[in-house]
Amino acid sequence: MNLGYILLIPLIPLVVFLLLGIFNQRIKPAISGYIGVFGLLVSTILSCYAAYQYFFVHGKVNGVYQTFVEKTVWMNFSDTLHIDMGIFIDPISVMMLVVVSTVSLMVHIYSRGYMKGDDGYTKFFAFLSLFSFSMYGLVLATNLFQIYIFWELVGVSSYLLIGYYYTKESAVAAAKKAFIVTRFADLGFLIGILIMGYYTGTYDFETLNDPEGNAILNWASTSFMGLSVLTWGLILIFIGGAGKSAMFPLHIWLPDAMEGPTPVSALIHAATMVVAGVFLVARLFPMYYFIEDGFALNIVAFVGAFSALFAAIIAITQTDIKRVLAFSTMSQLGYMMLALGVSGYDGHEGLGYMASMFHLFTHAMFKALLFLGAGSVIHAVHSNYLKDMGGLRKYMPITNITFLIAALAISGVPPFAGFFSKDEILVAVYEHNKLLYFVGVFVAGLTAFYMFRIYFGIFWGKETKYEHKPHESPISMTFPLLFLALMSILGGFIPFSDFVTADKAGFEAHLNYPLAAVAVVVGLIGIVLAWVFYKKESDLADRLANFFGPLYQWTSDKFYFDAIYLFITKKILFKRVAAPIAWFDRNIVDGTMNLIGNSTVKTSEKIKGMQSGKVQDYAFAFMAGVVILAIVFVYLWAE
Amino acid sequence: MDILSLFITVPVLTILALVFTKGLRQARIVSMIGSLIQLAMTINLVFAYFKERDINQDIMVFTKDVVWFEQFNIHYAIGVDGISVALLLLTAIVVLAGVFISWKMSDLPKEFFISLIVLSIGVYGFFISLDLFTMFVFFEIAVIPMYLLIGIWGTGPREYAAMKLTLMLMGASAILLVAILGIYFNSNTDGGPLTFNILEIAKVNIPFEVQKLFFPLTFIGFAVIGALFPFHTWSPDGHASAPTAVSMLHAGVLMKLGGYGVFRVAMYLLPEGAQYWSWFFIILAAIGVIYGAFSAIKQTDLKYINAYSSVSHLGLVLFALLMLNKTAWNGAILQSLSHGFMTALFFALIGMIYERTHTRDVRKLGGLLKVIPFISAIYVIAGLASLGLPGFSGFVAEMNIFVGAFEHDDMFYRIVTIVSVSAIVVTAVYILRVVGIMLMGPVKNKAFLSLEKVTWYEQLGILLLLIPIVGMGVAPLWISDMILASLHPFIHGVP
Amino acid sequence: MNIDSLLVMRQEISLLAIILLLLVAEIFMAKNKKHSIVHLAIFLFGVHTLVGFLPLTENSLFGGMFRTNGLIHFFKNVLNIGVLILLLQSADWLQEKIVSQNKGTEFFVLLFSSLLGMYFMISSGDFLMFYLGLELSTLPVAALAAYETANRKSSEAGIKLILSSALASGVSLFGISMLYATSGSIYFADVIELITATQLTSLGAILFFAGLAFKISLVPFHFWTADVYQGAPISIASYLSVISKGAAVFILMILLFTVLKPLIHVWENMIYVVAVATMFIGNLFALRQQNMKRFLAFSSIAQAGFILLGLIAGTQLGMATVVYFVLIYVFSNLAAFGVVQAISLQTGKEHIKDYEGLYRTNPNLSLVMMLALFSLAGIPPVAGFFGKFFLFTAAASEGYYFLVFLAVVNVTISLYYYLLVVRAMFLRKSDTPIPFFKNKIYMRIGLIITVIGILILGLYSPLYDHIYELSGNFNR
Amino acid sequence: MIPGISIYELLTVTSILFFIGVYGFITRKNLISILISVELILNASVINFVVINKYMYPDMLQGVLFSIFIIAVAAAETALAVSIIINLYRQINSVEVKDIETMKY
Repeated sequence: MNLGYILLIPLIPLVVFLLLGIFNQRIKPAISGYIGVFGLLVSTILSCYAAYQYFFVHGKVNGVYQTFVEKTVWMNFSDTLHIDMGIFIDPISVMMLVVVSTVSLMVHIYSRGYMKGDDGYTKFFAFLSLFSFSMYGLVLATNLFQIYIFWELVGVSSYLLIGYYYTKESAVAAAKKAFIVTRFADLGFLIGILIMGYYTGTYDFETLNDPEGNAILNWASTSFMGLSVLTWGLILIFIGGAGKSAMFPLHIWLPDAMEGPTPVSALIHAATMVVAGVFLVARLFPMYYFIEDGFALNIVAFVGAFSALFAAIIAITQTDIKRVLAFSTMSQLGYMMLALGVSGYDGHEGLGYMASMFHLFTHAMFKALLFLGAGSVIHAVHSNYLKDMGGLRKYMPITNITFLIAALAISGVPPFAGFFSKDEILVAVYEHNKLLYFVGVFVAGLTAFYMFRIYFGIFWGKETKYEHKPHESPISMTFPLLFLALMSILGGFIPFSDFVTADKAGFEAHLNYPLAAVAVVVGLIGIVLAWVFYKKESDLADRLANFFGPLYQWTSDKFYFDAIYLFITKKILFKRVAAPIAWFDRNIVDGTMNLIGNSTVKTSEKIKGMQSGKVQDYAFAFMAGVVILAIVFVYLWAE
Repeated sequence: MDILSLFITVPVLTILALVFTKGLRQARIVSMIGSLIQLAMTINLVFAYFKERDINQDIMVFTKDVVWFEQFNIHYAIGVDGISVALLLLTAIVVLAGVFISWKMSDLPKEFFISLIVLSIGVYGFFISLDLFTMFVFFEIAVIPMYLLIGIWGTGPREYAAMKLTLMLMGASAILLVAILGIYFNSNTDGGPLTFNILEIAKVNIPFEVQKLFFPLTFIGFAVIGALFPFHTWSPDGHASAPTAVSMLHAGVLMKLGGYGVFRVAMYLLPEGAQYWSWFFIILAAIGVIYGAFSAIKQTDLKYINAYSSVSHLGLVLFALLMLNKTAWNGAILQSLSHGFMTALFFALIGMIYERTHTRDVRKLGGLLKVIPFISAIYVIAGLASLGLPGFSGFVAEMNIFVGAFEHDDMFYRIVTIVSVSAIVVTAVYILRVVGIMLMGPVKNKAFLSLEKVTWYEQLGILLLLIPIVGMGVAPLWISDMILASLHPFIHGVP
Repeated sequence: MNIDSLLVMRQEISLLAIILLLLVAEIFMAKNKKHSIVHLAIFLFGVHTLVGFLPLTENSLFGGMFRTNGLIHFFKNVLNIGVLILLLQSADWLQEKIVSQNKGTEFFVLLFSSLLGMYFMISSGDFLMFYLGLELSTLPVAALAAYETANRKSSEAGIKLILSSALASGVSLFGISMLYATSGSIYFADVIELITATQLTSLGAILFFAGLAFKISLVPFHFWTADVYQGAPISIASYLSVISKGAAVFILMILLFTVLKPLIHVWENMIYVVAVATMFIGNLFALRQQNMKRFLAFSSIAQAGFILLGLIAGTQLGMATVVYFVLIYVFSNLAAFGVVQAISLQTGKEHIKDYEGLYRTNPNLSLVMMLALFSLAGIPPVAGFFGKFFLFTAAASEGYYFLVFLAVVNVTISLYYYLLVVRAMFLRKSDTPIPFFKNKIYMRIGLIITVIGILILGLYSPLYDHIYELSGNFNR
Repeated sequence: MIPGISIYELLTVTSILFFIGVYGFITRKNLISILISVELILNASVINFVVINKYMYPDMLQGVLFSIFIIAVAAAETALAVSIIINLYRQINSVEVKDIETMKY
């Protein structure tokens, strides 16, 4: 299949970025907005065409989706190791192309309304394009190093976009935090790559993932501290993924990242970048599955499950709607990880894998929708906090409807998209590990609860006094809402199991009615509870909060993780490490050097008495010298 | 006049021309033209080199050998391989940028530019010479002008800084002298004549005992100027006191002499000594990498921050050299180049900021992104480049170093590697700290609101440095292959 | 013994002729024309220097008491050039201070006779000739040191020099007598044959060495140096530090390499110790000097310590490098002293502090000074670097790596104090700098010659090769 | 050639003489007496030469000649020294060695 035009998909945003970046000052905002949108539009069309071509025309050869690779050497390390740049076409990358394109396009359109009148409008679109480019590069990566490169690039564009309001201290801090935390995770990723490269002699996904390949067959050849070195490598790589996907305990940057403009949160911190971690694990899935019988994979599963639960609990108590959404994102990502973690490889075994990808797809749609909805609300009331909202449904109907759809979707209520993907996940987990299954179900309930908590809080509940009447957002913002709402409704009916599976063969997925029923019931319970607590204003919620007391406090303070990290960085690293080192350098190392110099000068000061000016002393020294030399060299040293 | 000797003669002519100039205007024009010619020659050399390579597979090409002191068998022997070509390119660019940056050097301009060019002569000569003696001569020629440059045109405790820098570097070169003599008098173990010629010495195998004795001297002698811990303390003070252009040249080019010398002399002539000692020096280098990064976190003076980051980055160069394999060496050279460009760019920007705000204290600065967007934006880019972001030269170099270092078969080395890799996080911390405090946030000082915009010569200087950084970062293949190809012969001594 | 064999002593004879001529001229010169004696003397000596370059056959006279060969002849030329530069540099001083007191002629007579003494000393073939040359070269200088009769310091310098040198020559005579006792001859040729490494000869050698070490001002025989340099007229100080030191080094080298060769295992260790002591003491004292003359005195002591690195090799290589270094040292030190003299003559200032901001008022003088100091410190590309490097090479060729290491440590120390002067001239700004002044023609020529020497001598390699060949004469 | 007295006694005497001279040089307060001590040192070596010549190498006169020259030179030396001392005396009215320590360190 011809991949030439796929190359254009990442390149167009890059061109747009350079265009807008370099002529930042000279381009009129309106124009730059159009340029950005147009660029993305082209990319989107191409992606969809590529998807059509791949899934329905060329992709499948005797029942198995082929992998198409186009690559060229970018840099040589040694005769064997080298970094390639290229495009890697297989089901998940094509699927990701579609996801990224659609969401990104929607966000572009949305931003034209949301960011209107902001100075740095052009800059904003430049950064968005940069991000889209990096994200495309990431999903199309052909080898570990290429993915790492774009991994870093999405990281930096996220940094730039979070810090977009750079005059706000909090935004700057958040951006810094996001970058450094993910950077720390990437350290693990990098070391993992080094290990892979050293022990397998290649970075290529094709070679690494080949079930008959050397990497997978001889994983046991070298071991370190009881585990195969490759397992260590995979674990380290997963740390990288966990950092990007805000898995516990590297999640702390995600809530703060909400300092960025809302469209950014929708695009980067809900739909696309944060799923990169999931994508990474999926990309290396065969290795995770086969090496050491999926030891690393189990870690993925448990981390995912825990994060899902952890985040869901915190989400209940947050009052900043964007933060609620942030934690919900984290929780859903946990779901995806969990699904991957419990998945098998071939045939129906690979249900979890499929489900995870499916959920990634649907989640992208409805979470983006949620964020954009929240954005339009915030745009209307100029605040992030629930207390400033309420009863908005009559002011902004479209937002209301779309938000409701999204909420239903995420709560897994049929027939919305979330229902199908979540159901698949739960089935997969159920087949693998009952405990995790219950966790999953519980989280599903919590999800429904907190989601409707904010839904009711925003659109129903008592009306707060608005200094100026909120109004529905302009078409440029509502159109994306509607479109995404549509996707959240229809998305579920895509027969994912035919397209995206671990062994690329595809299988017949069918609803597991009892489990589905359970999930739905739990979801509904959550909604009902939320309805009881928050539909009409009542002090039930507060009473409940008081009932839990300290526990509630903990959760609303996110279990003090920020505090812990702050302690480690500020108190330990800065005060206990950096400061002493700086002191040591100035006083000990530099001191020694100065000491050498000063002591020389001092010595010369001390011995000046020798030159006494008395000719007789000179004569004495003269004779003494002679005598000493004589004694030493005539008697002592004479051989 | 062969293509390489021109690299010495053109600057000399420039100096002669400078002697007859009057005032700043003429001086800067003349030196600009001089360094422009030099840059043109370098670019020409790059192409000439590729053409020559196709037909000539010697270790060194464009070689020229003139007997100088017959009794000692001292020759004026010059020649280049891919590595020296790359470093010459670095030098030419940085020098030209330096001239642009010191466009407004009002105090004793003529003398300033003359000393600058003298320094560059030393560097050019060092990179092209194949004879230990001439190499040493050029080394000292490159170092000594620093005293005047810092002492006369510097700021702050300039006399102290200049004296410290000069003495430490000359002390190192003195140690180096002993080592060179030691190598010289053992260069005839296979019965040939004593020689200073590197290529000749490389052919004979110097006895292991001798290598064991002289490798540390050679290594330290060169590594001090490469800011090896704990001999790096001249660099922060020196950089802080030096005028902008000098900091650029010094950090950008002069400190590279260390890595290059270690590679060309210590590693190439004393490979077994290197084997024997690497574990020890690798620890020092690794300490330097981490330690420099951490010290940079606590600094408040921009130049100090940059100086310590240089300690960290150049520690990485020595670290890679000691790993004794091609990939790491390639990384070391690339790191030298990329650090050269980046740190020069940093110092240029710091100079501009200092000129405008009259302070280098980050705590006093803030919100510059709003008032001088161009400079600040470039500063952000430079920062991202130096924390090793893909798409910039730093990433390419560091990846080579880490991959290469990890290729080492000894577990100890790989663990040390992992330790030093963690520096990339610390680097991110101190870079983003500065960016956060200085460029972002609200404008701290009302006076900043009326800062003058960037001027054309400043922009030229910046672009000169930025283009190679991005170029190397986006398309590293040609340069890294050029270096790799030149590394083949050097690997021989290294098991 | 015919007349043309007497021409072996050509240089001595012509110098003697000049001395007599000057005396005669003194008689027939009108009172008001006295100052022209300076021009005359410089002219005559210039001619003498040029004539000196004519080739001279290797030969010996008076049964070997007097001998000459290529190297000796070359070295005499070096001394000539040095003295010529010295005269050029001190011409103005003579005109203003000395001739006015009507003591011009004596100055030249004393100076030239001292030089004559050195000629005899370095081409001496036996201990008697050597002793006579030594004394003849020392005594007039003592007189010259005390030449500014009105100046107390000058007399003090004179008396210190004469007493110390008397002691020194006494000691070395005692040593010579011991050597004579063991060998039974005072002719070098015979001594070489007969001498053996007994305790008596070693003792004699050491005593004898002390006498010469005094003239070279090696530690611990150096104490007179600083005081005498400070007190004596600058031109005399520079004469002591350059010419007489050079001559003494040369003869010491020849005696060690030829006559005392059998005792090598004694004197090489001794020189090792003395060299280390000299370098360290000289440098440590130079660190804290404020008076330029004292400063240069100690720096010259340190330089003497470096010279010993060449001596210790005891080979043709060592000999060549020593001569080469002395040649370069002559130019470098004369340049430094020349600048000091020029400034002192114009303003009477001799402190390093007074030099602050010199570059901004007198750039050329400061540049000359900087070149001279860099040459002394051994910074390429000026000549001093090559001199030092080759000395170290010579020492290393015999395996004295540690000594070389100590030497380079000292090079670094010395760099520090040389840079102190550079700092004063270039870095510092002063409220009361030395005002701009133009030098007279003689001084300018003198300085220019030294500068050319400093710049060329190192880079021009055939010179060294020539010296190396010549020094083969002694190592046949 | 003095009968009954071997070279050793004589050489001992000269050595003693030498060190007396040195001692005098170091301890005397007066420049003139320091000068005298110098003479002692020189004379010690003069006697040395003569004695060695006479006792060990009687067939040649090198030592004796040498001693004559030494005496001559010593005279010149003394003359010069004395003249300088006189000049010094003119300025400071003293020939004490402690008065010539203005230049030190």
